[in-house]
Amino acid sequence: MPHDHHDHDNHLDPMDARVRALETILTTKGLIDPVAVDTIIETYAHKVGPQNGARVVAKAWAEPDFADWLRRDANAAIASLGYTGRQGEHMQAVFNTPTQHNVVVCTLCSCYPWTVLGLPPVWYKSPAYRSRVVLEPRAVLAEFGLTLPEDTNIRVWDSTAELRYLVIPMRPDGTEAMDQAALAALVTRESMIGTGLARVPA
Amino acid sequence: MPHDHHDHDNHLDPMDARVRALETILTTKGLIDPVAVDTIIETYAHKVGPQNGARVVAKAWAEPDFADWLRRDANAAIASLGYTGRQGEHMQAVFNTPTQHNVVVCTLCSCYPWTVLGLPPVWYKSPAYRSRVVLEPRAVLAEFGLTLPEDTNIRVWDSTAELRYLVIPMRPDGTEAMDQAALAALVTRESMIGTGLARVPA
Amino acid sequence: MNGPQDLGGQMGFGPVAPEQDEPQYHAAWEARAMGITLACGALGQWPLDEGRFARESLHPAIYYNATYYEIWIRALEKLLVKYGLVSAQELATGQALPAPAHARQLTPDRVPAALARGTPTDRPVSTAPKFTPGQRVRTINAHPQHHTRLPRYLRGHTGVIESEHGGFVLPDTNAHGNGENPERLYTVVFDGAEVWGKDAEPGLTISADLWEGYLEHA
Amino acid sequence: MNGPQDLGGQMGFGPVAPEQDEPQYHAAWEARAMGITLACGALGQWPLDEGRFARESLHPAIYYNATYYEIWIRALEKLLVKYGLVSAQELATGQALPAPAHARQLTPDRVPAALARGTPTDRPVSTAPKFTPGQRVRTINAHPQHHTRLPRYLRGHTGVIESEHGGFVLPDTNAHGNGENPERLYTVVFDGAEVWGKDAEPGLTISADLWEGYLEHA
Repeated sequence: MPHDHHDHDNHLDPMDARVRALETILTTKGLIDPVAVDTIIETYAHKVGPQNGARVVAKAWAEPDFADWLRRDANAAIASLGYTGRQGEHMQAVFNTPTQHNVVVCTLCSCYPWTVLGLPPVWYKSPAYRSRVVLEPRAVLAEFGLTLPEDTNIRVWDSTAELRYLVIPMRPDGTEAMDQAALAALVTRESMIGTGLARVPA
Repeated sequence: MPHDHHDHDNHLDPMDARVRALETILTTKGLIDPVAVDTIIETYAHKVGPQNGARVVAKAWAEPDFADWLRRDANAAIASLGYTGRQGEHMQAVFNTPTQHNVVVCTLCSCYPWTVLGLPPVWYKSPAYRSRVVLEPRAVLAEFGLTLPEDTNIRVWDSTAELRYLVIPMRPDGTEAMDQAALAALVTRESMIGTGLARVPA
Repeated sequence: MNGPQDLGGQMGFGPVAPEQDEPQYHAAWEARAMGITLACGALGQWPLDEGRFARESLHPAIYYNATYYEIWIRALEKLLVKYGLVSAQELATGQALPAPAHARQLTPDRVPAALARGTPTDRPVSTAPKFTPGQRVRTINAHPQHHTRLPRYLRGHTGVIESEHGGFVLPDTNAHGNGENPERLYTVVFDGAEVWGKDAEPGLTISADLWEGYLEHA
Repeated sequence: MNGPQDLGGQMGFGPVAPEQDEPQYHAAWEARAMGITLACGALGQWPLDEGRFARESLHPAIYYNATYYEIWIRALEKLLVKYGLVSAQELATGQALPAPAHARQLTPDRVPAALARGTPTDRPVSTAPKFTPGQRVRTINAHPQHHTRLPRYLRGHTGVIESEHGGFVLPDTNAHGNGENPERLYTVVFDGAEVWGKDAEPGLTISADLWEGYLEHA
């Protein structure tokens, strides 16, 4: 709405000039090193993203001991896979069940588990999602194509502090023979936020 | 804020073209008569404005029976002066006292007693006034240059329905010899909303 | 609806900044906008309640960037299209075919009487008042998507009935073509500390005019 | 503060409209904005709490018109000026005099460790927990002008303590340079009908992570 993000994809966007000017000033004044900025961008482009969370979920599906550890101490269990750091300092894993579906939001800003999911998508930070998912989650999930059974309760986790939530979706049927790499490929970003389910194998 | 109203005073304002086009369409389609629009504008430019409310206040100061009538049935008392109509269908008069100062707002839109005060000023309709005066009226009144004694209670009237409120400010000292026309000249628009007091004679 | 209009207690809008010797309008179009809005209202197609809903349903990014007369015009355009009086295409092109005067067009001669009459919204109700002055009441906790006049900052709070005003058209239904359903209206007084907690200014009371269905015995 | 960020239960923003195969950024400047914001954060001049306050104190008309990375950049500019790292004139002109590297400039070699370490905000507290899991609590009714993490839609409501997480830095003071004042943090679960009244979807519960001072025994 008002200015849609697609508008940004051109050189008339005043933010383009504004950010360029700011980076130049900060570099000139010795406050940042643009190579460090490149490295940060690279990190979230290739190393830290939803593929991390998908590995956590697949391991939890395949290894009951790991799932127990996740439940008891998500921070340690996730760190054991090497996923630690910024916006994932205090992780919590919440498990979907047939009777409770979990959905994560940050109504107050854009808190999101970066270490396992990377950078949040635009919709997660949007006023529409933040305002509505705590009031009418079923209506919001329907916009993601997700309609839950009427007797499934919905629990919305508002990330008001520094705890960061990873939803562990339910393991789809027909995946008994799959290895963890194949399982991880079924785990979408949306399924780890709660606006989707894990994919059913084709 | 964002676009300040002063920006509108030029022909680059897109609202200028938008309203012209709309008026043309409405006129072409027989939905409005531009002469009627002129007449409406004229009415609020010359006939209906805060001078009406000032006469009501002056009369209430000068005539205790009229003040009593205002208190009991503001609608009838005000109508007796010929002030009736749109956005003044259900009038209430609220009297300031040494212990209670009254302030009027419409937090939900811009409800205002048109029959006695005319069109509301920009600040009355602004998000700043509407959001703050119910929470921190003293801070807001200070921005109007009005600091009330600490032991004066403040009552804020939120115009959530169709009742319209006229504040009757306290009569200033040193006005005993004045006639109603002279008294009316002391009654500012702000004093009838509650963001000011009546003027003290020079 | 918990829309951009529901401003009581919101923060971040800066100082009020009243203007010295403020003119009646800040541009010529504002006068026309005011007059056009009233003239279109006189067509009788929608009640004021629906006009308010059209304004508060503007996207918050638009609502907070607009002057109030711009809000009026944007809402008026929506209503004209909704009621088939003007088409979206006519608004987009600025072109319309001439038509004879609408049966309820406000003619210049009728303006003074129309403005002096206004649109009273008091209505008789036959039921006895549920509350009497002096009684303590609690406002309901409701978050409807529809138009309502119980502001968010006064929901779920306890106040005292100060006066009862008889029946008035209920905005919650009237704004949506669901009937006038008049209910008794009460002035309810709230203590500032009840509404705002420890952040209230001392000595503050707030009142609002609330329909019977917005209230429960406390 | 009851600012534009406090969105829970607000209406009028339209559908969520998730984008199919959304790219990581929608313009090249967004990637730079992300990286610059993190690199400036590493200077250690302000905590994340203060960064959040700088974002939520943007005027609502700006906040709701901006994409999230624009919000970040506008807030970052405010903080850089506040802490004397960049002047308003430098921002306005785009011109600055060269200076040697800041003592805490984030160098490329330190990026991986800095991102992998993050900024934990758990802190030891010596007092016993005031609440235990299973207890009913009521959130306070407070409307501070300062930063807080008790959202407006959860104020004055009753919930149940689900878990206790030890001490965490208190955002209300830390955002304003008034100390970390760690307090115990609790996950509190609220029934949807308690929060939204009859307009709640059936079967909804909402939880939030709330500091001890936000809570009272119910």
